[in-house]
Amino acid sequence: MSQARARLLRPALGLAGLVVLFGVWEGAVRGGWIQSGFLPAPSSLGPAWLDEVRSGAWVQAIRDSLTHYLTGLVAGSVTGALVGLLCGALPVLDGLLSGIVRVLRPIPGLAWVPFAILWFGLDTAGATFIIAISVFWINFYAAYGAVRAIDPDLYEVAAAFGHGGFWARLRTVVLPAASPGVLDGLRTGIGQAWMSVVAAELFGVPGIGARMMQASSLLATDLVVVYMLTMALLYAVTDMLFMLVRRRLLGWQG
Amino acid sequence: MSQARARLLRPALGLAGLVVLFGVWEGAVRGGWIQSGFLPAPSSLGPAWLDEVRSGAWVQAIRDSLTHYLTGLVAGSVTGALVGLLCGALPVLDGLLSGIVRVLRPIPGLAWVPFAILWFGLDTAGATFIIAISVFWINFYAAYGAVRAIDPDLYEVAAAFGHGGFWARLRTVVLPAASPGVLDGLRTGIGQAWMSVVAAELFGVPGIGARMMQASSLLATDLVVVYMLTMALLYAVTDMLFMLVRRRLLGWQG
Amino acid sequence: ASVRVGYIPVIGSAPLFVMQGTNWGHEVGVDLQLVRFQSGPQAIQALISGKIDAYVAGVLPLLQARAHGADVKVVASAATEELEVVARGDLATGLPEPPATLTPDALRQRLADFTAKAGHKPKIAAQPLGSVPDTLLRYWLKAGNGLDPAQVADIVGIDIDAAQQAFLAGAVDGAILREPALTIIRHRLPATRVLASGHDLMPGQPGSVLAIVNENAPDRAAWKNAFVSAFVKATQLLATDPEQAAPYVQQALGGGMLPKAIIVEALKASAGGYVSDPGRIMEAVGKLQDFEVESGLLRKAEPVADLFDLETYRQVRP
Amino acid sequence: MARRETDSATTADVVVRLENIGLSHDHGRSFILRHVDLEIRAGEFVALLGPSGVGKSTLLRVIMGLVPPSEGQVTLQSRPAQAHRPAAMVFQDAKLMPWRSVRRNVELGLEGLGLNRAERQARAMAALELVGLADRAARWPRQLSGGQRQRVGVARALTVEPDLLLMDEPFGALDAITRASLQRELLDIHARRQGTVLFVTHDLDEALLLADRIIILQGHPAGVKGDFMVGPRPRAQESAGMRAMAGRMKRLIAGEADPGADAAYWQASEI
Amino acid sequence: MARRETDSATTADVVVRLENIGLSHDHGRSFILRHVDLEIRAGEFVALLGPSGVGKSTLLRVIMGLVPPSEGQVTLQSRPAQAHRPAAMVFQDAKLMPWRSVRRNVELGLEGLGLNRAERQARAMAALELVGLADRAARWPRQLSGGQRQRVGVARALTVEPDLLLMDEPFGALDAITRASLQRELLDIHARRQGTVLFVTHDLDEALLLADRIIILQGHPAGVKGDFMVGPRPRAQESAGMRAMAGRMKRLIAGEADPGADAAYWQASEI
Ligand SMILES: Nc1ncnc2c1ncn2[C@@H]1O[C@H](COP(=O)(O)OP(=O)(O)OP(=O)(O)O)[C@@H](O)[C@H]1O
Ligand SMILES: Nc1ncnc2c1ncn2[C@@H]1O[C@H](COP(=O)(O)OP(=O)(O)OP(=O)(O)O)[C@@H](O)[C@H]1O
Ligand SMILES: O=[N+]([O-])[O-]
Ligand SMILES: [Mg+2]
Ligand SMILES: [Mg+2]
Repeated sequence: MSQARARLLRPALGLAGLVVLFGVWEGAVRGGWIQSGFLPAPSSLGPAWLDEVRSGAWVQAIRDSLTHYLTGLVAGSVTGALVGLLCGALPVLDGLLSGIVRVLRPIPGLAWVPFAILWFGLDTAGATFIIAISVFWINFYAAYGAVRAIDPDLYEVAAAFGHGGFWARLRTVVLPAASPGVLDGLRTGIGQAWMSVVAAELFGVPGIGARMMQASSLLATDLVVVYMLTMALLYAVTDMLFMLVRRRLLGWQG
Repeated sequence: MSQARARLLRPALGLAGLVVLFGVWEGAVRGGWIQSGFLPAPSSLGPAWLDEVRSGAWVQAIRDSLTHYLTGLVAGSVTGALVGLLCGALPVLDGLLSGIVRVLRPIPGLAWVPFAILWFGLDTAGATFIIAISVFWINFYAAYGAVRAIDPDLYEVAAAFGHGGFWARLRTVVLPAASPGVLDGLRTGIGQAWMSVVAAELFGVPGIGARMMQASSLLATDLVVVYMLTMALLYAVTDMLFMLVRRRLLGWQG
Repeated sequence: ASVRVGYIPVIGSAPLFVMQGTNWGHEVGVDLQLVRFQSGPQAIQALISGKIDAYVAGVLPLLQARAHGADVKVVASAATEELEVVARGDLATGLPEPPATLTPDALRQRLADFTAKAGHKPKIAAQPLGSVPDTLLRYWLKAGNGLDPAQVADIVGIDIDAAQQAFLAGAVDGAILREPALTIIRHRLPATRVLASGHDLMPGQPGSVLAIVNENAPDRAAWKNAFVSAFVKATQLLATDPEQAAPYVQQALGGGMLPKAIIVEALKASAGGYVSDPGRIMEAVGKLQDFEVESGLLRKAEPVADLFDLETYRQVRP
Repeated sequence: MARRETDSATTADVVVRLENIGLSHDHGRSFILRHVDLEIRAGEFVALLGPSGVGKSTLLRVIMGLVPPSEGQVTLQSRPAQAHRPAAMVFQDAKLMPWRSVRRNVELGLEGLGLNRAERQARAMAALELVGLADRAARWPRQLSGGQRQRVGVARALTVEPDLLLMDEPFGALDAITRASLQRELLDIHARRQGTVLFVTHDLDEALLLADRIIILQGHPAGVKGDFMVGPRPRAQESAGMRAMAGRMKRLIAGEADPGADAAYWQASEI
Repeated sequence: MARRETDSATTADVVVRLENIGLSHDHGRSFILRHVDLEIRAGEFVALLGPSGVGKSTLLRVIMGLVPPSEGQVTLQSRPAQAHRPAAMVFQDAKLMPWRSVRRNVELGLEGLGLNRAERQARAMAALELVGLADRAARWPRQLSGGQRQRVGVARALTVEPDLLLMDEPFGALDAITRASLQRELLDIHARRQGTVLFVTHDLDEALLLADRIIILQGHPAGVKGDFMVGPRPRAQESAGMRAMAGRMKRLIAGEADPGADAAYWQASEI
C-alpha cells in the first residue's frame, strides 16, 4: 500500500513542479510582467511547433542533427574510452601520453571550430569532428579516472587467483570495476555531444542548432524554445535508452 | 634509489611523447606532407605569440576571458552543487524539481545563446550566463549523484550515533561522503567552463575565443593555435590550483 | 551621455571608429560604448530587449525588429552597394577579370554546370536569415535572374568572420561579402572572381545604417543630434580622405591583424558608396521589404517611411 | 510465549520490546525474521547466538531502528533521567567513516552531546586507550589492520556510555589476549554503569563468560528458539549444569530439536 | 636461526622461504615486519598467531607476492609436476568482487585453468556446497551476511586446489557449528591432497586443532618469536605437554619473554 503510494508520489510531485513552472511563466507573460519579446508564452509553443512540423522542417532538422550526433558520439566515445582504459592500465603508455594529454586535453572542443572548418568544411564531417573531440576527452577522463580509482585490493584478489597478467587483470578487474565510471562518462558524453551539435551547427551545418539560430535571427523566440525543447526531448530519449542498457549491465550495484 | 627513478620516469616519458609529437608535426609541415595553410609549423608559433604579446592583445584577451570565466564558474558551481546536494538529500525537493530538471537539464548550455543575447546582450553578462548554465548542470549532477551513491551503511552508522536528523546527517555523512564527487564535478566544470567561454566568445563577446575567430577569419592558423594553447595553459593552471586544494581536502583517500 | 552602440565588423561601421578615434563623439558629449555583433540579425536580438541604444549594421534586420514591436528609427545611412558575390574554385573558373555582369542565362548555366560537376549545389556563405546579405543574395537570384534560390544554391547563414574564413578555407564555393573581407580575399586568393558586383545585386543597394532605439525617449534628446552630426561628419571623412581615416579603422577592425595597406585599399574601394541621407535608400528598402514579405520572411509590409526619421538628418546636415 | 508475559509483568524496566517482528527483503515473498518476540530488561547482559546468516545482524539493526521491520513492533525505552545517547552500536565490520581520523571516528557519537572540543577529545582518547589504540589516533581507517578497525568501532560505541549497547561480533577478529582484555573491560563497564548490553557472538564460551542471559536465533525464517538465564558471576565454567546447558545450546544452534525446549527458560535460570 | 639451517638442509621440499624480510609503509622510517626468516615445507599445516595489528595479514600478502617486501627475499617453490595454481588465498575480509555473483566469484580462480564453462560451474558449486552456500550461488555479494561472505572467500580458495593455501582468519566470523564443520572439511582436504597450508588465526584452540606447526609473530617491528611443532593427530588436547605448550604460546603472544625460548622448537616437536 504505502509502497505503491511512494512509487506514485515522485512523478506526481514532478508534475506539480512543472505545472507551477509553466503556470507562473504563462502568467508572467500574459500579465505583462515579462517584457514582450523576452520570452514567448508557453501557450504559443504548441502552434509554433505544429507549423514547423507541417512544413517538414522539424523532422528534417532532427534527421540532420542526429546524423552527426550519432557518428561523432560513437567515434569520440569508443576511442576516448579505449585510450582512457589503456592509459589507466598501462603506466608506460600513460607516461608517454601524459605530456600530450596535458597540452591537448585542456583545449575546449569548440576551440577546434576553426580547424574543423579548415580541415572538414562546413558540413557533416566538420560537425562530427567537433562532436567527437569533445566527447573523446570526457570518455578518456572518465575511463582513466575509473581505472585509477579501482580499489587496489581487487588487484590483489585477482593476482592471488592467477589473474596477475595485464590482460587477465584487464578482464577480471579493470573492465568490470571501471564499467560504472566508463558508463558515467558515456552518459556525460551523450549530453555533452548535444552541446557540440549546437555549436557545430551555429556554423552553418544544417540541423537543429542551425534552425534555432535562424529562428533567433528572425526574433522568433517561440521557435527557439521549440527547438530547445526538441533538443531536450532527443537528449532525454537517448539518455533513457542509455539508462536501460546501464541498468542491465550494472545490476550488481543494486 | 628506484623510488627516485620511478618518480622521474613519468615526466621524462611525458616529455619524450611531446618531443615526438612536435617533431613529427614540424617535420610534416616542413616536408610538405601537410598542405600548407592547413596547420602552422610549431616553430612559427613562438614569433606569432610574441607579436601578439607585444601588441597587448594577448594580455587583454586573457583578462577579458578570465573575467567572465571566473564569474560564470563561481555562480554556476555554487548554485549547482548546492541545489544538487539538497535534491540528493531531500526526497521531496528532489521529487518537486524532478520534472523541471528533466525538461531543463537536457538543454545544452549553448542553446541558451539566443536568450543570453536577448536577456543580457553580447557582453560579459551574457557570456557569464552561458558559462554559469553549463557549469550549473555539471555540478548539480555531480553533487546529486555523489549523494545518491553514498553507502547506505554510513547513514546507519550516523543514525546509530545520534546523527539521524537531516542536518546532522548532512554534516556527518552527506557533505564528507559526497565531497569527492562534488569536487570531481567542480573539476569537470572548471574544464567545461572554458568550453563555454569559447562558445560565448565565438559569438563576439571579447576575449580569447573572439580573438581566435578573428585570427581564423584571416586563416592565421598560427595565431589560432597560439590561442588554443593559451586556453590550454589557463585551464592547466586553474586545474592545478584546484588539485592542490583537492588534495588538502581529501587526504583521507590516500 | 553614454551611448551603447551595436555594430558589425565591416567597413560600413567605419564612421563609428572614426568618431571614436578622432574623439569627435566625445567632443560633443557622446561617450561611445561599442558592442560588436557578428551580423545584423544578432544585433537586433540585443536591440529588442533594450541592451543597445543605437545600431550600426544592415538596415533589413530592423524590419524584423519593427515587426516584433521595437521602436527603432533609421536616422542616417552609412554605406551603399557594399556587398559583392564572390566565387572561387570551379564556380569561378572562366569568369572575366575585371568583372563583367553575367546574363541570367549565363548565371543559370554556370550554377548548373557547377552542380553537375561537383555533385552538389554551390555552397554560398551569407549572414543569417533576415540580414542584408542573405536577402540581397536571394533577391538577386530570384528577382534579378529568375532563379529559385533554394534550387540553384545552398545558402548558409553564418557569422561575418566565419563567412570570410569559410571562403578562404574553401569550405564554401562562394560568398556574399563586404569590405574589408573583399580586399582581404582578393589578396589571399588571387583566383577569386566576382560573380555579382554591388551594382549587379541591386543598383544603390542599401547597406549599413545608423538607427536609434526608442528615438523619442526623453534621454535621447541629449545626444541624438550631436551623435548623428558627428556620424555624418565621420562618414564624409571616409568618403573623401580614406588615408586619414585608415588608422582609426585599422585599430577597430581585425584587431590589429590587418596591415594598413589593406585597410586603405578597402576604404578606397568603399569610398564611393558612402551616402548619409537616409531618404536615398528608402525606395530600395521598400523593394526588399516587399521581397521579404513575398518569400515569407516578414508577415506583412508596413509603410517603409515609418522606419525612417528623415528630419534629424535634415537638421544636422552640414 | 504466554509464559513470558507473566514474567515481564513489571514492564517499567523493560528496555527493548519486540512484538511479533518480521523482516523481509523482497516485499514479503520470503522472510529473514518472523514472529520474533523478545523483551530485554534494564541492566541485562544478553548474548545472541545463532548460525551464520540466520539474521543476527539484521535483528540488531531492527532494534537500533536502522531498518523498519516489515511486521510487528519495536519499543525502546530509555531511562529518561539520563541525557546521553539511549543506544549505541558496534557494527560487525566496524564501518568507520573513511574521511575521519581514528580519533574523530570515535568522537562521532559524542558530537551533539554538548561537550566542548577538549572534552570530546579527552573522552575519545580514553576510549582508544581502553582498546589499546591511543597511538593510532591520528591515522586514517584505511591504515589499520582488521582487528584494529574493529576495536575502533568498539571504542566509538563505548565512549558514548549508552543505556543500551548493541554489539555485533565486536571481538571476532581479535587475538585471545586482546579479546580477553576487552572482555574484562566490558564486564567492568557493565558492572559499573548497569547499562543493558545485547551482544552477538558466534562463540558460546564468550557468551557463557559474559552474558546473564543467552538467546538462540534459529530457523528459516529465524525466530527465538532458546532463551537461557545463566547463573550469577563469578561463574564456574566447568560446572556440570553449565556443561549440560552449553550442550543444549549447541544443539539448538545446530538446528536440532531441543527435548527440554519448553522448560528451557526456567531450567536455565536455575543453574 | 643458525640451528634451523641444518634442519632445512633438504631444501627440495621447502615451499616457502622468507629470508630476512622487512616491510615498511613509510620508506623505511618505521617497519611493520623486520628480520623475518621462515621456511615452510611441503605438506605442512602451519598456523600463524600473533596479537591484533602485529602484521599477520601483511606477512601473508608478502608471501603471496601481493606486496613486495622492503627488504629481504621471498622464494616460493611449487611442485612443478602440477598444473594448477601454485597458491591461493583467503582474505581476512573476504574481498569478493561486487560485480560477480557468488558463484562467479568462486569461479575466479578456475578461469584460465583451461576448464570449460560447465566444469567451472560444477567445481564452483561443489565448493559452495562444501561451505553450505549452494543456495546463495546466484546472489550478489552485497546480499550476503558477514559470515556468508567469508565462506564464499573460503570456497573460492579451496576450489582451485592450490599447492599452497594461505588463509587469513578464514573462520573468524562463523558460529561454532559452521566453523567446526569447515575445520573438519579443511583437515579432510589437507589429508587427502597433502597441500601446504598457512593459516592465520587468533584462536589458539583452533591452531592446536588444525596445525602441525604453530608460528608466533610478535614485536614491533614484528618477527617470528616462537615456532612450535605440534604432535601427531589425533591430538589429545588435554595432554599435559600440550597444555604447557599452549601456556607458553599464550605468553609469547602476550609479548612476555619465553624462558624456554631457545629450546622451543625441539621441545615442541617432542610432545
Ligand atoms: N597502508 C598502511 N599504512 C600504514 N600502516 C599500515 C597500513 N596498512 C597496515 N598498516 C599497519 O600495519 C600493521 C600490521 O597490519 P596487519 O593488517 O598486517 O595486522 P594483522 O596482524 O593482520 O592484524 P589483525 O589481526 O588485527 O588483522 C598494523 O599496525 C597497521 O596499523
Ligand atoms: N540486501 C539483502 N537482500 C537479500 N538478502 C539479504 C540482504 N541482506 C542480508 N540478506 C540475507 O539475510 C540473512 C541474514 O543476514 P544477517 O547479516 O542478519 O545474518 P547474521 O546472522 O548476522 O550472519 P553472520 O553471523 O554470518 O553475520 C542472510 O541469509 C543474508 O543472505
Ligand atoms: O548587417 N547585416 O548582417 O544585415
Ligand atoms: Mg552478521
Ligand atoms: Mg589481519
